[in-house]
Amino acid sequence: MNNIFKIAAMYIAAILSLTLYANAKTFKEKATIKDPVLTQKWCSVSAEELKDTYKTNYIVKLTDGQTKQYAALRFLAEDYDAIKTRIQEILAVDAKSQKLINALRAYYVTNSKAKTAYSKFSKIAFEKEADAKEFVQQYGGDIRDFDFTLYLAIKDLELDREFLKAKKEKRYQKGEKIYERLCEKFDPSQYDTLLDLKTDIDTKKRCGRLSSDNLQTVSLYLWEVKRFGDLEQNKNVMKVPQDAKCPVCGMFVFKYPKWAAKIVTQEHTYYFDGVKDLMKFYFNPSKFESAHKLEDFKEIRVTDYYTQKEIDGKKAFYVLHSNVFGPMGNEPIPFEKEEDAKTFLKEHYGKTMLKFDEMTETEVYGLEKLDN
Amino acid sequence: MIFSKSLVAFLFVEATIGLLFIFSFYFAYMILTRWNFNSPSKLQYTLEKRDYFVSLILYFALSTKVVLLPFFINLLNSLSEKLPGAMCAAGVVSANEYGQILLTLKVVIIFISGTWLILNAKDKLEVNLPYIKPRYYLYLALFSLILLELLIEYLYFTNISTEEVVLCCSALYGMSSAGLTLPFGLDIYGVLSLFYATWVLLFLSYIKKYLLINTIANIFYLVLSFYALTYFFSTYVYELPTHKCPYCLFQKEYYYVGYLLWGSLIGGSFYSIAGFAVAKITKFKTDYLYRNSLILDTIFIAVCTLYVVAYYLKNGVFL
Amino acid sequence: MNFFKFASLTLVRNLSKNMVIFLFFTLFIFVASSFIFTASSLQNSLDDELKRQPDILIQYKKASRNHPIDNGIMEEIKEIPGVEKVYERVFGYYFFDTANKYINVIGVDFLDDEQEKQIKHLYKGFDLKAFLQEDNMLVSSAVKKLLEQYYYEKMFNFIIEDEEPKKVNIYGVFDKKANLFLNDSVIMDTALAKEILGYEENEASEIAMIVPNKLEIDNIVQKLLLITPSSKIITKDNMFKYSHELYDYKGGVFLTLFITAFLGFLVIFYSQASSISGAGKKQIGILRAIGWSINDVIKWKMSEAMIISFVSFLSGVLLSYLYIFLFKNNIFVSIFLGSENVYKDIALEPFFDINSFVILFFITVIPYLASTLHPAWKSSIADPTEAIK
Amino acid sequence: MTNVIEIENLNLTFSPNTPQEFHALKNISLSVKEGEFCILKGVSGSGKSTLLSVMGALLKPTSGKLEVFSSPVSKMPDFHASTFRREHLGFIFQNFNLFDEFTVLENVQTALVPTNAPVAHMQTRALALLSMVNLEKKKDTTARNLSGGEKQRCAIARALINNPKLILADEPTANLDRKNSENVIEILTKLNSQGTTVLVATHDEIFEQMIPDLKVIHIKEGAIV
Repeated sequence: MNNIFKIAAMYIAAILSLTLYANAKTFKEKATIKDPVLTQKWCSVSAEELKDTYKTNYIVKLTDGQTKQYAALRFLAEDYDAIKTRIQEILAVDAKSQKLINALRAYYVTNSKAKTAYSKFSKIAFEKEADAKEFVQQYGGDIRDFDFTLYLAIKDLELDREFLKAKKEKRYQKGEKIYERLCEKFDPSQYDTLLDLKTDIDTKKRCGRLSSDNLQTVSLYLWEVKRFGDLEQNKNVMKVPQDAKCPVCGMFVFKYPKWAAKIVTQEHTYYFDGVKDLMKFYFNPSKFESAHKLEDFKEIRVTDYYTQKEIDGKKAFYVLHSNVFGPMGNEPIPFEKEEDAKTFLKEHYGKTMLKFDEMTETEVYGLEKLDN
Repeated sequence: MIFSKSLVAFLFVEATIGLLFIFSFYFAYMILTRWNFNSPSKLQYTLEKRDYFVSLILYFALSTKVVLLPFFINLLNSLSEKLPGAMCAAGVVSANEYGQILLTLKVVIIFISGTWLILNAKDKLEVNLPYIKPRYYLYLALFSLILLELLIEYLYFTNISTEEVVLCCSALYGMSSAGLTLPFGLDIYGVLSLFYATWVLLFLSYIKKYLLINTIANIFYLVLSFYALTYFFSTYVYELPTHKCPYCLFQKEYYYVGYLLWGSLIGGSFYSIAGFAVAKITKFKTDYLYRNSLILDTIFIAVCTLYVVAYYLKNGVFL
Repeated sequence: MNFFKFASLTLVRNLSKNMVIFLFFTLFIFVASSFIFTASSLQNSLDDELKRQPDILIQYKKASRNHPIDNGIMEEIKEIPGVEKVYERVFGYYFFDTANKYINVIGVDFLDDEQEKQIKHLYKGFDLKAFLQEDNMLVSSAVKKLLEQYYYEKMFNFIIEDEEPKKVNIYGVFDKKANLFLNDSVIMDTALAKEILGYEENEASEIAMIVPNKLEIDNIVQKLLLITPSSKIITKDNMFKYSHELYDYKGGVFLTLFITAFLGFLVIFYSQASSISGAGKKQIGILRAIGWSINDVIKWKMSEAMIISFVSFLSGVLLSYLYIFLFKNNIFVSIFLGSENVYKDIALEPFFDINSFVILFFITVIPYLASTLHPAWKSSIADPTEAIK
Repeated sequence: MTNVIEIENLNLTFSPNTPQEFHALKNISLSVKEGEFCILKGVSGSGKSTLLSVMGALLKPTSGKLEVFSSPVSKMPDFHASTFRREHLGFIFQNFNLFDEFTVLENVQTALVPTNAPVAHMQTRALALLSMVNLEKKKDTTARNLSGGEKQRCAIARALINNPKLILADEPTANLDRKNSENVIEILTKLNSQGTTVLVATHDEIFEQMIPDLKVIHIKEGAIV
């Protein structure tokens, strides 16, 4: 019996992984030829290592004789407004032969299933139409000309920025650490571009010896965070005093840090061992011998289920009637991101997802019924 | 099959006791069939001496079993580490159909061997050993139970699979179990009031010396206590309204209070039942046994109540 | 005077007669408890180490051997809700040819908070900036000694196939109390470790991840299976379980052997105790004549047995505690860790595991007492007229 | 006056119905009255020790009636027989039968071990008896290092620890010189004068020489003559 389950689980996993594989075939963008043409080491916009995504590289020759090289079309698009009047020639890399070709005459495969590093929707250039067609056969997608592809790239910029943002954010903390521990202190706002900043750090050895990855990390941190102040440190685990008791059920809250929540008023902070108790209190403070009114509740903080960090309770998303139980049984389970809440809802058989304002007292007390 | 240090040691000690019993069985058999107190024969004197050996073995077996019972509980708790899904002994006990039987059997064996020893002491006080026959019939019962226990232990431990997922206590007793299964169709407050009422009955029947009523009430008390402890008092020990389990009480996090609670409860029932049995078989007064029983039962109810009161005093609310 | 006092007097006044059994018993306890002390101390250190480990590890096995894993999957894993951090780990054995020993090379990203936390306890007063400026490594005191034997005082040349030897400076030595599982290890930056171990840039020994909410681990494992179906996924719980099982299994096997040996001892003891000497019979005759009952004699004999077993038990345990935790590199450590690649510089952390000693008590004292039941009874019923004749 | 010991038609056969069958006691009938000083005379092997053992409930007779202080001691199970022995009888032996490795004080207290008497009580009682037998100064001496006379006095103190009403002595003077024998007999007569019944198995003439109103029972080959 046991084995049947095992086999079934493995079978399902295998099928799922096959479909997943078909859906998102990774397309290796890294240069595989011996001497890729690099007019510079790093991308003019993102300062990323160019050879890592050489197959999607672009080189723009300007009328003043200057050249700029970009890691991908999306960075060219980002820079397009600044350079569009001065363009002399645009060269793209043929994804097949990895030779430089005239971008304007190339064939572009857009909207395929191939994943690239910097863009949510890949746009891959080919010199010969036959190569493009072959690629479409493998990955799907449409064949377009340069103008339309550039138009698409500009249109997709917002989405791409969003796409990269999440990845970048995880690097900031490390960037901060590198800066604090390894670098001499200097003002990052003195540079015009990220590339200048990175080049300066590298040539002047401002951070000593660094791996290329770490160099990029610290540059990104300085450019995108440090220039505007220090890294926000509010993403912390909620601190619960040892003697704080939940005013609703009377249990010590520090014993259940996974579920801790609090309401802050002018005079007092109430701690709860779950959002359910917090909501009970919130809707009817007088029932729990509190003189506070609804409008006294300045701030509501809850613990995000996935990250276990303290988040703003009023902006959070709550999943109800899932199969995950807190210390008080069924709980509204808080998430900072709507996407996370939706994933959780699906995976843990939740019934509803509500925002803070959408929750009602009956809904909260309804969690205690055993008939779910 | 599951394998661990504690298990090896446990089975070894159990086997040792079993071996001693088999060793003593021949003597016991001879006493049962050949006993004739008035005969001045050498055989009779030998049998009298052999009686000492049997009682020595029983004394040893009982003391070992009493020490071994908490060790067994601890063993079950530690085995829960190896079973997927189990958080405490609850899952291990329910891993197959023998677990519950084995636990019950262990308690029954302790009850019988304890009664045997009290009977033995009373017997030795008489000049003509008048209770030797009932003692050895009881021995026969005990002997077969010990062998049965060994068999069930073997079946139990060899039939625990380390791959099959067992139920955790929350699934067996808690929130997500298929509804509370309380006896007599009562709700938990019904059980509680009955529980306290039974204690009053115990107290009164002891004062008034209605011993039969006291013993019956004690058995009733044992059953009610199981439900009251599992579904009500344990939540105050865990300080968690959703955590209902009779086994987690034995864990370190709760200061091993389970040993005190279950120990006093089982001890209380034992003294009452032994008191009744001894009074029936011999002419001795067994008031002191009933007194011990009442003391232990009272300790149990007091500790349980204290948890609730302490929680209320500390937190100002009930769970 | 009670039975215990009386028994202790009879034992002490006849010390020479009881010495053999006492010594044997103590020796047995000594061996067994040395084994237990070593095992539980190692287990405890391992548990401590495991606590610092990440919540989930992914390894790639080929023919059950660890194989480099493509770190490209990290990007996908990062997207899983509930995963806070994903990082690669690099480690492997470097064969130090001249010494014919293996050195465990561990790569650590010192700039990552999580990984720094895992090794923080190893060193104090460490200048990260200086360390990263050049190819540096931290070595264990045992490795330091080994390298010194071959005149590598300040640096070591790692031989890499088809390439120049890689010169790595010895930056420092782990603190004395460093974990004994790192006894044969050196720690360096991940990139350097990859170079020395011959890993490609996109390869790692394993992928580790941090999951803040432990309730989600099982769920995440399911998703990881979708991403890399052929990999081995190990959760922290698995690691604990596996290590406990391993030690418990080893312990169980040892215990079974021990019990067998101990039974042999008991048989010898039993046959010796069953034959009551003339003097013994006379002693009992006197006691019976002055009013001792059969039961009283049994009580006395059992008290003697208890004193012998308790005293032997305690002295055996005490002696082994002193031996195991005061003497470095005792034989039991070698038995456990194997002496092949262990550099002789191991001191165990004192640790006392009560449960193991309850077990030891059960399998020695109780059988011993059981084996004295029959001799005690037999001597108690000896003919009391012996004393009068 | 009541009979302390009453024996009628007592028989004891060792290994009955075997080639080694041996009739140790044959049809013995006798009685000892309270307060009597009585000696059982006979050569070695005549059965006097065996008879003492039977009276002390250490040996079970094959048949016949035996009552000591009106209790059927031979019918008692061990627990009662031992208690009876402890509470009513004091045994004195030819070889003193002390625990050689124990001190005098410890030897005397040995008989009290099963009673669970409080330590202080044991101590005072033992010391009082030692002073009676004039052995107070040697209380911490190991029994091995005592002279024969001292050993026997120590043994008497031990026999008296429970204040017995009947003393059974088996050749108490056989291993002693004249002076020590006299000493022992003096103690015994002193006890006798305080109301203790004394029964001595001996072939030593000294008893008849020293004690005027002595009851003498002769025993030969297991039978009273």
